[in-house]
Amino acid sequence: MSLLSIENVSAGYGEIDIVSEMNLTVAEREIVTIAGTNGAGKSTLVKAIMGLAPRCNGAIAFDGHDLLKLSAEDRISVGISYVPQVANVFAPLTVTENLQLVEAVADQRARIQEIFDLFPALAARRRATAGSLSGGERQQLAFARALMPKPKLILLDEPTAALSPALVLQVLQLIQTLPGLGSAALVVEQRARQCLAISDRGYILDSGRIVMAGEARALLADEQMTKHYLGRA
Amino acid sequence: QEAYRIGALNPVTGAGNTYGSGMQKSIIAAAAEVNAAGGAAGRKLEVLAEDGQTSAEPAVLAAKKLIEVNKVNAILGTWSSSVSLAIQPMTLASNIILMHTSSAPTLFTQNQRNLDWGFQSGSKYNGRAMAAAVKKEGFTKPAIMSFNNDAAINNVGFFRKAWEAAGGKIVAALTYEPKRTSYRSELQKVLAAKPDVIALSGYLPDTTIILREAYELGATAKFIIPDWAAGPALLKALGPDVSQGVLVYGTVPNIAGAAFKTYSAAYKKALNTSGEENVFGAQAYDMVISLALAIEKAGASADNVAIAKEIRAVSNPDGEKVTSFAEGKAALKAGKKINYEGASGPLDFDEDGNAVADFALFTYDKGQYVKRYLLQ
Amino acid sequence: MTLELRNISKRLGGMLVLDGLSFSAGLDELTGIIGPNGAGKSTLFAVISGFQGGDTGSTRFDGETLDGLRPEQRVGKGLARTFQVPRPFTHLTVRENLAVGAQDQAGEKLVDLFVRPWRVRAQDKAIFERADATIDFLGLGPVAHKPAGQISGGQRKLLELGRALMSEPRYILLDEPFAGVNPVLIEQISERIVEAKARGVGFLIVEHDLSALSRLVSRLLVMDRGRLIADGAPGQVLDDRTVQEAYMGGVVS
Amino acid sequence: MTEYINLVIAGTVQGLVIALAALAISLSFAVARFPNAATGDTMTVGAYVAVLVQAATAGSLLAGSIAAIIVTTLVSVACYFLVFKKLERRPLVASLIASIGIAFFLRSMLTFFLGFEQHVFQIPISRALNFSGIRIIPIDLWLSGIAILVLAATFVLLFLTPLGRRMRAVAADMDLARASGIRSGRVMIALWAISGVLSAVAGIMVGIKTVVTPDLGWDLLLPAFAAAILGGIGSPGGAVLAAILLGVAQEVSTPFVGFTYKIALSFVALIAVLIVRPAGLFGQPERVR
Amino acid sequence: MLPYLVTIAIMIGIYGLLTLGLNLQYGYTGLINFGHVAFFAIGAYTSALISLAGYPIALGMAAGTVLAFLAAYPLGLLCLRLRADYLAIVTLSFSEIIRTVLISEEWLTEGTQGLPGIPKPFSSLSQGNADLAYLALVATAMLVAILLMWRLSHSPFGRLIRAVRDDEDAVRAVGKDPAQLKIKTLMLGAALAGLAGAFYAHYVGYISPDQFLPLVTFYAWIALIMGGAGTITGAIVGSSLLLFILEGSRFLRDVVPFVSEVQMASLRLAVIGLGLVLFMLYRPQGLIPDRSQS
Ligand SMILES: Nc1ncnc2c1ncn2[C@@H]1O[C@H](COP(=O)(O)OP(=O)(O)OP(=O)(O)O)[C@@H](O)[C@H]1O
Ligand SMILES: Nc1ncnc2c1ncn2[C@@H]1O[C@H](COP(=O)(O)OP(=O)(O)OP(=O)(O)O)[C@@H](O)[C@H]1O
Ligand SMILES: [Mg+2]
Ligand SMILES: [Mg+2]
Repeated sequence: MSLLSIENVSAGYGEIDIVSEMNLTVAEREIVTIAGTNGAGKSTLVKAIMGLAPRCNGAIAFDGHDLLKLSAEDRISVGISYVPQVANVFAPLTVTENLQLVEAVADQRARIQEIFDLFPALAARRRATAGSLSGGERQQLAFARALMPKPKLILLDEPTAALSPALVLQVLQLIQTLPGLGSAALVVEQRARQCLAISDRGYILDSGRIVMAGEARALLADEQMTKHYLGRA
Repeated sequence: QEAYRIGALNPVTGAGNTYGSGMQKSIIAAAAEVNAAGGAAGRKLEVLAEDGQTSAEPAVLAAKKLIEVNKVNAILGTWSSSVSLAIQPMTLASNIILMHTSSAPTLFTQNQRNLDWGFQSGSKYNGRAMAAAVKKEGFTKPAIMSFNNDAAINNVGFFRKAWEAAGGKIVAALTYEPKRTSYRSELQKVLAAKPDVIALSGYLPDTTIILREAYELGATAKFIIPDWAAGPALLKALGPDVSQGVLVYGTVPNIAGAAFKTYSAAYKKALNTSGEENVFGAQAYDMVISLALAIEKAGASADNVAIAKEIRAVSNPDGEKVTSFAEGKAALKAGKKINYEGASGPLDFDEDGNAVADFALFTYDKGQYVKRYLLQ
Repeated sequence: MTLELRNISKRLGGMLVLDGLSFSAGLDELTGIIGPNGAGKSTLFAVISGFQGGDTGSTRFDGETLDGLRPEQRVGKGLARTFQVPRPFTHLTVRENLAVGAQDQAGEKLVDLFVRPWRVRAQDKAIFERADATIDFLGLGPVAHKPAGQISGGQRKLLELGRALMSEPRYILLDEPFAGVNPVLIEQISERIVEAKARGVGFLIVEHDLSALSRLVSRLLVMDRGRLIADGAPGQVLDDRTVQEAYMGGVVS
Repeated sequence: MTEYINLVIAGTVQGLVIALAALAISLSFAVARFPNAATGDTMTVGAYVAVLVQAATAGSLLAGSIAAIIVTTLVSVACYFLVFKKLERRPLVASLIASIGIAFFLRSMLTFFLGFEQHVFQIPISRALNFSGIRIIPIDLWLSGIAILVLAATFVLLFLTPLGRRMRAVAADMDLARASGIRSGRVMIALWAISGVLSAVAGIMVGIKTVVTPDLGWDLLLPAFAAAILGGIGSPGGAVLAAILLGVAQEVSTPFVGFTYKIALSFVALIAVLIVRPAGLFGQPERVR
Repeated sequence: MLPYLVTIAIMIGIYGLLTLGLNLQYGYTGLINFGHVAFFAIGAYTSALISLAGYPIALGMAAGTVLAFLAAYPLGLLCLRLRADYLAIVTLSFSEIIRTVLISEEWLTEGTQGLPGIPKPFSSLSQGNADLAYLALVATAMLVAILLMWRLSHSPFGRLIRAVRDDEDAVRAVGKDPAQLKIKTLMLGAALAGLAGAFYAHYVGYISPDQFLPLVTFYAWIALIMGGAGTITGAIVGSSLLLFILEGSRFLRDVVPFVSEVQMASLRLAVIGLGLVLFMLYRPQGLIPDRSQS
């Protein structure tokens, strides 16, 4: 049984479908990468899963819930976390307040401390408003907030964009530890090579369709993939 | 016979809303009375009402509609000077009679063909009456507070003129803005000059606030205010203690007169409140009656200029006093000269076309509104 | 022919974000800046481009001082920039966004608009031809007529770059041009940057994608906590131990 | 000297009277992201309900106030559900114009059923306390006390409770808030309810100081907006402080500029401050990087 | 009936000019100008005073337009750094300051008494024909303004001011000064408002400060939004619709006979209020939507 299963999903903003006839699954504790050209519809797909795309048809099942029947807020409470690609922190709130917003945790204070241990850069700026953070610091904060409720599935839209190499490594390592923490991850990434390296499986999107799917290792080895989507190693 | 169409252009909304609907109802009631008596020179009166919104631009459009669409012969009951001034060029151009309760002096200088009639004793008379009352009450150090609009400023302006002409001195004067939440600093300024009386020229809401705050601040000066800012509503707002001794000057509606009784009954019937509360209601009522009498006198085929010429003839002294349209009509039929004594006063028009009324001084005493004496 | 910074400091919210920074970069070169997140790179760009005034220090561009000039005046001198978080004109189409980037348009002046309409028309035609070429090169063809508020995150980055190119500057500050851009496209863009350089346009590039950056630039500056901690050829800089510690957590990728 | 102290007192009281209105505006401006022109007429509704209920219950101001708070809260929340919620994603001007429409509608309903006559609260009118020329009117003390209390409560709610945090999060980015599992709908209801409560209290305060007429709230809209902006949107303390500052500046200026220009003066002060601090006294400026 | 319709048409033209100016400022540039009535007032008073002083009406109108144009300059300078919504309140305040000046500077404006007897053009014609001629004049002005707007909006200038509406900093980053652009559009819009004011003064014949309340600004906004911001036809359709609602509700009584005149007035306000709300809910982009704004 897969944790998330997307069947025949089409989604978009206006009349035309941005993604069409998608089929995709994520199993429990599995890391899945989505890569593809700019404008292929990766973010749109993730938004559709979260209920943030204006239009979405098909079937999305998650952990026994029919997601299309739930509002965006409710999808969070059934155990999905989401880090958008842009605008992913609450700028006027402090770093700590950003984390405190996640209230569905048993011992919030302790959990925030754990998070700060994971992200020392954030701990150092805990009283700063999120708006004053650097690009990379924001990215960490957004990731940290998504981790707060210990979700079953975490949707990451380009989590390493704008991060320094050290942090990229750190984030990838973090993603790698997610299965151990009980979470699965669906990661949209342009650093597809590095991301696939830590993933179980991957999907490649182009113009709203899945052009290739399979084991991460197989994708990495594919010549065509390298030429059209992944770039040189 | 073609009906004589009257446009009732009253301040139903806006600053004059306290009076507008009463004025309109009075006009309708008076027209009904005239029609019941067989119409004026056989012509039925037909009333078409519009809301002037106490504001020039909507009033202009409303007047345009009355004139062009409804083809009215007269426009009655414009209240504020700004409205009257704005529509006067239109009424003059179309030979339409305009009867208003405004006081702007320029209104009367435009009135070469005697088409315009002011039923509210203008600022000149108000100011003089105020000066007379202040003098008679024995005050020597009056101060002035005026609401910042044309009518209020003119009232106190004429008060100052009359007072200073008689050798008096004004100790302090200021103009205040409408719609403030407090007039404390205004009062502070005026009271610092230690006046013994404050001539306050405003409207009900600001007068309420000012009198209340003056009391709270322990002011000892008396206040003298116009009747349109007074009445039972002020008493209700202030209670007997604060209102005690506030002086009110105003035209004496002919309360004892028959015209007032008819008006008052009609007003009560239409609005379920006393006609005494609305000085302009009586004036609006009188507009219709005197107009109808003038029509009666001028005859069914007379045009507006001819009709307007007869207004003085049916209202001013030196004729048999009549107090209703029916009475006047009968007297006219009998070939007599008549002098309509209206609900709002004797209704004698001066050379400008402005009605001169009798003024009296009233006051609040132990929660009662009482008339003190007539002013000369 | 240099961009020269002398002793630039900037304090923001009680933190010394730029700490007496000085360097000079050739206007016909490709220079890269790397440094940990929060090192002050974007702030440096904001100061150079005039969006934020520095607390101390001065900036000279090709021998002329830029101090006191407003951002738009600096662009007039030939110094353009992109934003790390793209800022497209959301209600304009992609094509129009690019057109706005072109400099000295007669049609933007009221007088010319009415006095010399033919000139306006001819110029606008030329501008759109250039815009279309830029669209082709950035692969934005499918969204060329879409309002820029409706394009994807990566497309916005490309548009940001395209708009800066449209102003035909002598020198461009690129703030993370590759973040979120498809690797294949990164290679293409890199080629274009090299081409532009051959035409005499210089770049100062902030980028975290080291492999792409080091293939591109001839010189690499490393920032940490508002200071320069290394400066040199990419290979040499990336081997530096302090750099590795400050930037790459001691690990070479 | 006493003259000036009295002027300062007069200004402070006037400031406090509009402070709550400014607070209501500032709050909904910050979270719902548009200047709600219906705030004024919601205040008027509150004042009317209070004054009528007081008259009907033999002078109980408390009963009047409670009824007013209930009604304005309902009105405010209803406005959200029926109108503002549907306009959330539209430009600010759409909500603004709609709120002007609501303002007109509320006022028209009041005048339709209640006419234009003025109403007054039955409050004992008492002489001022006199400290060698410095006069303090007892009712002003009461009003100030209530204003400060309400302000404190709002402050606590906004900055020290999870609800306040959620509210600020929704204010910052409604989409992200939803994507983070914050039930923005509930937060908005809370917001509009609070704004309704504040409007009621503000309306009653104005009504007590002045007289209750259909224009009561609408006429205060501009000064209240000015205070909210001057304080910096999203800064409740700023709104209140700015209201008092504007009030004091107005009254203290009267010896120099007179009683007509004093109103203009507060607007001049507003513009002057905004030139120096474009985001208001306590607002957070946005920076470009 | 016809003369009444002509009057309405003239008022539509006057509001149309006012709205067209606002359209340039808000519809294209995104400036939330809530002080439009200030320029309307400046145009009206300037033209009235000059023609009352015996100079030709045409001179007065030109002066009114130019003065309104110039008066926008300092306001523009003040407003440059302000956030859009703050600008709304500041401009609103500005219009109230102007009104206070009109009230207070009696030596010039006659204060609250206002200026009666403002000369009308074409006074040699009969009243009906004079009105028709006036309408032709207003319509011509309107046509010129429309052509002007069209040229502006379909040009690189129009593109640039729409860019300013979206993101000023990005405009600066491409080397253009948003401040200059905002000032220019503010001034041009103000000039149109000034011209509208001049037309108003000479048509109504009497002006006083209380004709220049913020309500006039709101009316222009309502017209703009109902018509559709960012389009030229929208401004005209909107002002027609505005007058239709304002005046049409006068005829409401024929439909609703059982209410008093006071209640009638309340109902009119209710209709206007409700109309606005419904419009925003169901036709938020206006009758003539701007295609770039989906
Ligand atoms: N307005 C501000 N108030 C307080 N601190 C600020 C402000 N702006 C920036 N900072 C801080 O200054 C530091 C430098 O920020 P800057 O954006 O320049 O970093 P950067 O080097 O571009 O980082 P990144 O690679 O993550 O984009 C950061 O720590 C940031 O939090
Ligand atoms: N709000 C929107 N309205 C209309 N169309 C949109 C919107 N957002 C995105 N699109 C369109 O949908 C397509 C896919 O966008 P999406 O953001 O899903 O791409 P993506 O695969 O995430 O690309 P990237 O890697 O560049 O982020 C794009 O071509 C874009 O034009
Ligand atoms: Mg994306
Ligand atoms: Mg940066």
